[in-house]
Amino acid sequence: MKGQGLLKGLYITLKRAVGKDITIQYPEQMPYLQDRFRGCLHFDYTKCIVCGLCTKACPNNVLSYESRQVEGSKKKELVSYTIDLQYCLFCNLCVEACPTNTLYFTHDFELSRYQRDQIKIVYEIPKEEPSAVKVDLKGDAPEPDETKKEKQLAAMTAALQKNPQKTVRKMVENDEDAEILAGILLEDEQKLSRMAALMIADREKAKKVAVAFVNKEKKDRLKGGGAEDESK
Amino acid sequence: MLRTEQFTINIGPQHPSTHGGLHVEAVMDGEFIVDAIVHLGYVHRSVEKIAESRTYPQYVPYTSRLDYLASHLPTLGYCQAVEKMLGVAVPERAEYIRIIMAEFSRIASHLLFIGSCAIDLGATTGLIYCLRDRERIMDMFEMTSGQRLIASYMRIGGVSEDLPDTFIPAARSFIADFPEMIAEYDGLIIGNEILQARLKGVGRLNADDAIAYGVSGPNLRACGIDYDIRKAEPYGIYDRFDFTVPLAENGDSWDRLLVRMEEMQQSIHIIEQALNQLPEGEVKAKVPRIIKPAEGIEVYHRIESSKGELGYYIVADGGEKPYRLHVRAPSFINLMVLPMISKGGKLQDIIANIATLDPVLGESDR
Amino acid sequence: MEHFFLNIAHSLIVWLMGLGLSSKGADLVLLIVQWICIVAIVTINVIVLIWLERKVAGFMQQRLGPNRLGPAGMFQTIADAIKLLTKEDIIPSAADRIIFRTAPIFFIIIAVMLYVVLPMGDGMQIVDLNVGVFYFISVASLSTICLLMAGWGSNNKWSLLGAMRSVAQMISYEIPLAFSLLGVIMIAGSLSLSDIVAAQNNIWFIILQPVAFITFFIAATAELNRGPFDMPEAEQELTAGAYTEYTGMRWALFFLAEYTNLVAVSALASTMFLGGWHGPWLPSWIWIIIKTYLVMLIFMWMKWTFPRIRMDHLMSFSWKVLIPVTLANILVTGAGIQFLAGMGW
Amino acid sequence: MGDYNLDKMLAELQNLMGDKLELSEDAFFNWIHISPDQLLVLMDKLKNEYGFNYLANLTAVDYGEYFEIVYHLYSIPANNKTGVKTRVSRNQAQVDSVCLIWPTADWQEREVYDLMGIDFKGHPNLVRVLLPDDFTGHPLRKDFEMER
Repeated sequence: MKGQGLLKGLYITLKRAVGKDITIQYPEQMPYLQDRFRGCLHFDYTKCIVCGLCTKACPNNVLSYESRQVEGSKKKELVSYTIDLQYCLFCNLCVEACPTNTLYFTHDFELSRYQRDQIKIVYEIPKEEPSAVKVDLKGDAPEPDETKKEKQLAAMTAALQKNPQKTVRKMVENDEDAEILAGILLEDEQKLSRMAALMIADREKAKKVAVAFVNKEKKDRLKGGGAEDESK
Repeated sequence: MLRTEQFTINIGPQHPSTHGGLHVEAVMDGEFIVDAIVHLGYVHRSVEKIAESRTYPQYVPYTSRLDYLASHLPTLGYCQAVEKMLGVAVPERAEYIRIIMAEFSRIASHLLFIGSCAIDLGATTGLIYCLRDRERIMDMFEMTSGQRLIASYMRIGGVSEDLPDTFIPAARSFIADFPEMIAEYDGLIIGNEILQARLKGVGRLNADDAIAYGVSGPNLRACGIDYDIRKAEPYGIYDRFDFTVPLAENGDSWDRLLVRMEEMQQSIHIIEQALNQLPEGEVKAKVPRIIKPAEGIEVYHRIESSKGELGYYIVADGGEKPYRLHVRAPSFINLMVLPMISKGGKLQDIIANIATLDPVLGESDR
Repeated sequence: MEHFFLNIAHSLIVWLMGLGLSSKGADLVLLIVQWICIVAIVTINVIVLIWLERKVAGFMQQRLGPNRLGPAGMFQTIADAIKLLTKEDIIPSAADRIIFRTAPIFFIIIAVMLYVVLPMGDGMQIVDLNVGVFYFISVASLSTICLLMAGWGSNNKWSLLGAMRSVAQMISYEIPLAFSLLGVIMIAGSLSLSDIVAAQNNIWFIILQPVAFITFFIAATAELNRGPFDMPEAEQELTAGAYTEYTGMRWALFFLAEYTNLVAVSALASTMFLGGWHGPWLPSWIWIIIKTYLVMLIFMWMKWTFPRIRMDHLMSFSWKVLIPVTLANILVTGAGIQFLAGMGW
Repeated sequence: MGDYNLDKMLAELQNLMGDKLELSEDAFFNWIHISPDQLLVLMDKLKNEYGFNYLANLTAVDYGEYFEIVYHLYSIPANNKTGVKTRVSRNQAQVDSVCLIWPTADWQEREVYDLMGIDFKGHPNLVRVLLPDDFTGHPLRKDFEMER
């Protein structure tokens, strides 16, 4: 009969109208990202052996680096590494080419910037202290200090919440301690925010505090463990 | 006799229903279309020239930007073309993964086709339902390659990574839910009498014209011509699967819609078989890091893309970059019949015709 | 509660007369107040309606719809209105400036004029015209001219096509619209809307005239330019039809008028077929609001489900289906009335 | 079927056209090399006598001194394929249009004209298709200078 299809359509939309929604509220509710999701390209300077394979693999000249000869040996070392993200095709060719997993894609997909030159990510490695990596996102410079600090704090807190172990790894001596510290921070929000603030303001102090946290926890555990032993 | 003046009206390049940057200059007599002139090139990115400055592996990501709605298909075509030049055999598992990905791409593209067909005719809600289901395919692409839309997943000699553990359950659950989705589109979009009245008998293309104009893919099969490259000239391992080629008779917009609906079900059928037969093993053949096909080798490799016959004509000069690469884009050639089938119709018909020809301007303009 | 608004009006008159105004002067002031009230109601209603339309569309499409500003996104429309107010008013250089500028103003004036005869509750009617239905239909058909003005004045082919479509469509659908109301008028025996409402004290006319209700509903959808009959606007074909060249507040006025028309026609539908303000327990003016919104929800439901019909199908549907059906309905109604009168009812 | 018929066809064509026509074969296609002045005769035969009704692809390659125009032909019911090549010199890049034989050549020839700068004689509407009308040069030629 004519009109049946119309009624069926009305029924379907009505059913969906009272049913569940499928959208998510994006900034509050983050989308679920698969493991292999290709977000922002990240460069882990410590692993780089300056082989240049990534720049050769890249189809669109996104990657470039400066290197210099290490005195007295054939080895090269990195001076700076630039990812010009605006030309990136997110094709994974550089990641596949890299022999040491220096390059990888993070899950950070919010890559838009207000200025074109902010898109460029430059990693500069000073010669003296290779441990203190300066990640210079160029666009951050002209911002007033206050907001910058706030942003840093927020970023650090987020990092701590998301991936605490990796973030605090440099604060303590070994992996085990890092794991303990991560556990503490995840449990206690106050400690987490304090640690985040300290890590930005004063690294040395943060390290001390971190060590203190870890030691206290270790002691507690010892006590707890001892009690358990006794009960056995 | 009273005579009215003809006037031209520019449908596009900025128009809600032109799928990107299509520009149709329609000569109108009131609401009737007297003639239509198609202007292309608004999305021209000179991919053929780019190919001449990229090495063979480097060009892979560019191919997925041709038909961005079914990005695995153009990549598959390119990789297979280069493999043909090199004589590389692809590992079994990779072949199967490629088929699965290609067919999912086809479904994703057809889902968007049905949705955009609905929205072009004014049924906004239909689009959202199709996008909702397409999203599940996009999630699967994200699982395997890390990218949702333009996944550069295939590589010369195989695929970039093996399937993750989560993929097969996701694919199986999609297949299980598919009949339900089809039922919903049938109820909301296909079964709607208004939509049927708008598509039936509109934009009729007869079989001889279709062949003469080089129309391919579902648009050709809607005219009743049984020609599917997956059957006629099987590439990859398509000869191992059992599927039928859906056909229609009239070649009008309605048939083009129906053929695609049926084609999705056949794709599901292929995926099911591929999942059942999926062997273990390597996913990438040993291919030298620097690919240099011998001088003078040239290949024309064509695949059945979701839009039609997608061909790559590659000429090698012995270097690591293609000497010449030409893409035979199905959308480009399918669009050629748009003026023919729209003449004499009404303004609303040309919108339906554009929608059912299913051009992708990224591919057509290259 | 029932006489809340009537009491306010009454005390206003008493207060004005107390100030020394003659009764005619007081009536005049009251009329002005009533006009202001209509404009206020229309505006507030549109704000709610746009929000509702977005929500309905959102829910049907399994989205949430606006939900950022205010409770459940209620203030989204207000924000949009502010945005539109602050937008640049662009008039195309080739446009017929006077016609282009006045079209939206006439459109909204005509839309507001419809409210004069609508009974909003027991005794709540600004003017009880004895040809109320006739007035309504004739004023509603005037909006065609405004769309034609907009289409012509824009000097844009899309706009002109939209305007021509709208004229053709409205002329064709005016007839079944009027014819389907005739059945009701025949039963009620009056063209006055208050009489028609009074006649539905016992039984709603939707039960006596189901066919007329359906034809009225279809014709009204076309008359309102709403989907699936939104030919003049036709987003996907004519970009925005007659409104293509309009920006900012002028465009918003068209939008406002469209929704104002929607409310008016829905209110007419509930008055003519759904018993008007009749209803148990609740005050009469709440009943009419409820009924009007129900009718509007059905309009929205249809718009967001169906594809747009083709222009020639639309015309042939009107002339070949709706008009014969409505004519037959009139015939059957007349025969029925005579038959029942003969039976001594 | 395919191969036997194809060989027979090629032999017949060779007899008919003599030295105007050269045959070659690679792993994927049987190529018919034809001089440009005989192109239309050959194409007409291929379509009307041998049933190659589907011109899948038409393109051109720049080899420096000459351009090679390549046609990939298929016959849809018989599922045969063959390729045709013809060469025109760079100085006089002109060839007959096959537009009247296969209407599909219309836009494909326009594209070749647009990007490679080969003139197709007898084409009804030889204007640029992908690039803007006021563009100068033909980008797929090897001597095209890119700005950057």
